[in-house]
Amino acid sequence: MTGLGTSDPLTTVVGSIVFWIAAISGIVAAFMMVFQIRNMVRQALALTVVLGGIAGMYAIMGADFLAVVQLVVYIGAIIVLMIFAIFMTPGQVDNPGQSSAAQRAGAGVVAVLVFAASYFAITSQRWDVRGAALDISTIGPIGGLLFTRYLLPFEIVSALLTVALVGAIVIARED
Amino acid sequence: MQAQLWTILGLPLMAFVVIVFFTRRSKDLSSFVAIGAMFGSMLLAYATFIQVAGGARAVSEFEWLRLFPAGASEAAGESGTALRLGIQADPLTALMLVVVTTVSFLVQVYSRGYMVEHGHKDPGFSRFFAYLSLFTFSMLGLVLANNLLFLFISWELVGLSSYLLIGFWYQKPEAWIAAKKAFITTRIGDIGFLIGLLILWNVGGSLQFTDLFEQADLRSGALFNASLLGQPVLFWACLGLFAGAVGKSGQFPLHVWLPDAMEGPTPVSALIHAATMVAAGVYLVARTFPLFEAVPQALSVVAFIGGFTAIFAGTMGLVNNDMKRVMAFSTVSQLGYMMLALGAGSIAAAMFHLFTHAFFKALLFLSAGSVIHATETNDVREMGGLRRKMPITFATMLIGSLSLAGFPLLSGFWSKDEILVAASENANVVLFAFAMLTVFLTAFYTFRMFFLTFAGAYRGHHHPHESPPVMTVPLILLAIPAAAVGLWGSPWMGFGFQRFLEGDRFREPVGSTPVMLTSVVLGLAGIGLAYAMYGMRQPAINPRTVGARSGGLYTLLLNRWYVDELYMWILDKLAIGTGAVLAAFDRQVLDGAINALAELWRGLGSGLRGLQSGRVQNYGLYLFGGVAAIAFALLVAQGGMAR
Amino acid sequence: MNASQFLVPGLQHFLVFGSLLFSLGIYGALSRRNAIAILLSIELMLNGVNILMVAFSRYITTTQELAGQVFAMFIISVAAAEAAVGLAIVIAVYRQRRTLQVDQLDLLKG
Amino acid sequence: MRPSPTITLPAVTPDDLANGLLLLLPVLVVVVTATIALILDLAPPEWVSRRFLQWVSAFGLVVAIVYVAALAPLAQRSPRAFGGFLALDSFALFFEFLFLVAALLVILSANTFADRQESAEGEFYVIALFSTAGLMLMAQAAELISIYVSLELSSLGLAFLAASNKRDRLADQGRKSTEAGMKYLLLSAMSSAILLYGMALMYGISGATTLADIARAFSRDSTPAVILSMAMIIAGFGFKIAAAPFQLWTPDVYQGAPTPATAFFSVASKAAGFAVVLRVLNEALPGLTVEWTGVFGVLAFITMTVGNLVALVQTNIKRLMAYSSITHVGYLLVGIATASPFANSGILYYLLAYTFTNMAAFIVITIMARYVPDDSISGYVGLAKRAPILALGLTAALLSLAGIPPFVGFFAKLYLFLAAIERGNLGLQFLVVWAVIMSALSLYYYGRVIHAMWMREVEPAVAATQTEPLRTAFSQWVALAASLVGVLFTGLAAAPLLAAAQTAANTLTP
Repeated sequence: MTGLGTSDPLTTVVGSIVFWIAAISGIVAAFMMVFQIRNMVRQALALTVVLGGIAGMYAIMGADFLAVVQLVVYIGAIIVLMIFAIFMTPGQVDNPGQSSAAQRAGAGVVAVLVFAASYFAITSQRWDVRGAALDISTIGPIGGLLFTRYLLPFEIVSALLTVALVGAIVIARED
Repeated sequence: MQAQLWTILGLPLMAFVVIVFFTRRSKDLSSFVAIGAMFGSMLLAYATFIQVAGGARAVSEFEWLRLFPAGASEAAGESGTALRLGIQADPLTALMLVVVTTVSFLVQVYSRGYMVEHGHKDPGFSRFFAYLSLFTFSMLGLVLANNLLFLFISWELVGLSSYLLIGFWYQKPEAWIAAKKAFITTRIGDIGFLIGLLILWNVGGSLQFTDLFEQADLRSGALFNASLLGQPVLFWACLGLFAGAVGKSGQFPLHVWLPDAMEGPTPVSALIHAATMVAAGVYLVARTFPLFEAVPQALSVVAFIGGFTAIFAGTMGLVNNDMKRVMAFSTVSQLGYMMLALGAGSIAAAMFHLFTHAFFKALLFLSAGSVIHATETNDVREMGGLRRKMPITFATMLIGSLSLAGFPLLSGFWSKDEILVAASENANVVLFAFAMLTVFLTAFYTFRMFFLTFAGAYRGHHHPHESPPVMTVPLILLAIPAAAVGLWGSPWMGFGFQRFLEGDRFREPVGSTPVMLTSVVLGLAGIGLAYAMYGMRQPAINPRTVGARSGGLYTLLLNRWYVDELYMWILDKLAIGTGAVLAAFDRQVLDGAINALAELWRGLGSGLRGLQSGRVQNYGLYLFGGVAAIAFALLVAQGGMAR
Repeated sequence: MNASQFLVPGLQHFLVFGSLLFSLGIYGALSRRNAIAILLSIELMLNGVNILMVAFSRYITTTQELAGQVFAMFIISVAAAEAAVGLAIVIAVYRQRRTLQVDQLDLLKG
Repeated sequence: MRPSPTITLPAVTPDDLANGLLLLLPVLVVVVTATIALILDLAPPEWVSRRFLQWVSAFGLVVAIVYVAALAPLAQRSPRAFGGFLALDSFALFFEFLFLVAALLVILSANTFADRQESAEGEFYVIALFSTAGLMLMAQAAELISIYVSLELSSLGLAFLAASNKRDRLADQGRKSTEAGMKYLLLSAMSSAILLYGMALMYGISGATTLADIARAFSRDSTPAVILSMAMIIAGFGFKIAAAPFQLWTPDVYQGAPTPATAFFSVASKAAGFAVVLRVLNEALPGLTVEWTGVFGVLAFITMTVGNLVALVQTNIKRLMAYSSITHVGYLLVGIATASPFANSGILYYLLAYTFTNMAAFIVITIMARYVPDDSISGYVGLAKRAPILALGLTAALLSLAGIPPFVGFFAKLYLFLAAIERGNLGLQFLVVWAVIMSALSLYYYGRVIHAMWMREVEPAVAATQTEPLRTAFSQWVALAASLVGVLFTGLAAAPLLAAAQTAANTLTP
């Protein structure tokens, strides 16, 4: 197994520490978010913790640009949007409990099954791992790729954002 | 001649289109369009018939589309397989053309009188003629087709238009229930038809009759060599085709729709339940007969179903008081005869009986329609004494009934005789006995109905009088072929019918005299018995008291009447009892089974409907559950393969 | 694998972490009653997938090294759009029914 | 930081770009039309009538159809652009044609729905056009990222369309509409997540996102990861095509969505799902044919059985059509399980037949929605007397769905099943027999509607309220006539369409 940044001990140690902090806090926050927290605002904050941890992981995997995007778009936009929505739906902020026991049991079984399948698949696969990290700043290349190789999906996403814009305005508009 | 054939087919379709889109508002105009088109078709059909009798044959087909091109399969070959559609004329087709167009024409003329009530034309008058035209078009397509695909398409159209016709009076719940029942019951048979068609296509590689017959003739093609469940695949294909025929021709166990279908207007019954649609099953088997011939097992099935249906339906006819239903049972029974003949290997006998039956049964139905029109009821217990009030109907009905009962020298006599001879030669002895017994039953119930209608005093509440000429003229016109058309196939005319149909393959039957005599005696006995019970002013045997009196025993030697009494007793308690039991079986068990099946499906549907809880997370559960199920199923299968 | 190897995160660490988030997201999406909570859980699932994408992008031998990161970027932008439309619909539902409990939103069923 | 190894960007010349745009022309036309419509929609209704918007949208779609036809010769060489991301083969063109026809019919028939709105009509056309563009791109995309974003483009649009009836106060339709939109959006997001997980694994295993490169890695050996990614891809697309057990959203969304949107769901969205499934299975996963044919065989059986059985007990015509559409998906999956060029062309032809047939039915249902706000089947009682031509159209469509000749539905089934039988596989033959039985059973519930229209009397109390004549807009007549021509003649004169389907299916397989 090729660990994180094998060439540089400092990177390895710092990276490992960041990973474990992000992973453990992320898992705990996610766990609490789905199992425990009733209040919607706190749920959104728990998700923010997860997302922040993930941004850290992106950073240690050398996806610096993506880490910034994660912070700006996810935490800065999506979560804020969610919190707005939560505030606009008074009476629903304190989530009155969860679904029926049968539904929860089913959800648990299904989630465990999916996890088991993925765990089995991931660990049994002999991944074709490459030695060295791609140790570059990714902003430039990603920007370049978006306008060359990934031009088509980029253009499609622009149409998609238009649809979302128009759709969201029309649907959410007061009658 | 090709253009002529397409015109025969096209005229009724044109009439349908014209009526629906243009003349719908004018009732008279609509009916004239339909009748005019039919008349044209009929004349052309006669012309075709004469040409075919003179030895002419015609095929007109075009390549409809090309399946599986670009050489991607070994089975389909380099250039793919062409699916051709077309029509043809040969003796079998020419014969059916004559029957269909003649009966259809007369029925349409008659309907102009029948669909009038108290001087008012039925509100759906135009619609009725549109449906009739559509039906005739479909039926003509069915008989003209030169391949199974086109035949199947027409076959389904026949089903559809008969659905519309049976349910024509949709205000009556019985009518639309019957229509639905007819449509769905015949569709059950059609599943078999379609499967047979797929087998023939897959293994035989073609749906053209000529291509298929070449393979079957040789008894060596892939159809014969490939086997499934220990039988040649051709056997299953034939069984599938026959299932379709069983549905359309109302054979056991799919006969249940036909008696109910009598809820339609009586001219409809005459057209589709006597002469055309129900005959389609017989025609299908006759048309694909070379296939059946190659697998004798399939022919045995046909013979058995036919023979059993003949007697089964006959016994049920004994106990019914609804005029049209009795005729429906009789139709089922006669169709059973035709199937029996086919099973015994004689297309000529089957088609001959189909031919004569079409005329005399249509005549019977139309006469019954005339009676029903006058008395406004179907129930024979509310009729009686109509001989003087409706002399023309009386005469035509008598001719029809005698013909049906196989009275010597009338049409039915010759054709029924042919079937009995064929059965005596080639069929199982039990089936032959069934057929003979059915002769007696047929004569009895036909004349029971006849006497109840015309003899004695009127028991109803209306003031019946003879129908208008627009109805009686078609009756008279139909009475002529009903009486005389059988002569064509008689020895006196050198078996002209059989020679026409079979050509060189025809051989004169030998040793048929004892069979013929027996059947005549049985038929006369049936008529006599009916007369004794229902025809005499003072019945020699009072049917009402038969049951009571049969309990008081007379000694064996008391008088010679005792034989008759015993006979009565047997008849009443055994035959009529059996009939009642069979009818009850039919109603309770078969209908029950079909209803239970429907209920089962609906129950399953309601159960599955519970999954649709309306809760989005529930749906999500199935979404993710489905992923897990697929993944694990594949992983397990993978593991199994790896080991 | 010994302890030190386990502590140094590699490809599989990230993959397992991503899968765990994905599964927690599944559980949340199927068990929380509030429609917004379901949307939050779906974001969790998408982030699990994104971890996978970026990890593959970082670790596997490929000629398209950045494809995973680009994919993740597209997923983030689509998620934003989806959240916008989703929340709009949720708010419309709330205005009509004064509730977001998805198990009470069952006018359509059967 | 160390000096970085550079990522070499692929060179893109103006020629490449021009070439790519050429292949995108039909999509571009649709997007430009949508944009124009969007701008026009911003103007106050007094300046630009909404009816005008309808005709603008329809005109744009017709132009796009013309471009599709014009590109057909070019497609023979199946050129690719944008570095292999975009394919323009006959397969893609066939589906583009199908989507455009469906969208055109939907837009032409949308009047009644729009009449019930205070606004939102303009947006309906705009988003329907964008959604169509998304579907067209799904058919053209040959790379995971493009497939995903175009799928989302269409899904978001469809979620909007489902919820766009929210102001309707008749019979709770407004609430049902938003509920439908929410259900579709949530479930579609969940299924996208699954799909993405599968795509991530695909990328991880093969290191590539283009289908052709994936095929190379996936032909080696099927490890658990390979299997899992395939299962997840199947589930993700299974949601889009509504195969059981991923079909549960269909009836609810079909019922709640405004009827033109339902028509679009049932025809175009479903066909796009099939386009992607066929392309991904045949171009990326040919090495796993044994596995996925097995999966789809089982799914086909479950799907057609469930759809048929539940349809038996429905009283709402839109729900009935939803279950009917599930059943038809079951039949189509038999074709996928067959996995032969013949079967693929059979699927294409079937989809086209289904487009015409279902559109004919839905146009009548759209027209009737004004008079039967709750879409109950009993609302159709006596339609034959009130509006014989509409009743005739709906009857023809339903009979075609039931597979009765001479309507196109029969020929489509026949061809598809012949192709399945042709494989000579016992399991497939069983599926075909079962499908034939199921389609006979389907006659029962289609017959109920026909029966209501033709053979039941309107109750006097109801008849008193039905004094006004049915209003049908000119554009709706046009749409109905066009789809009925399809129902009647694409079966009897199948040769050209079938040839097109065969050409399209042949370009698919490598």
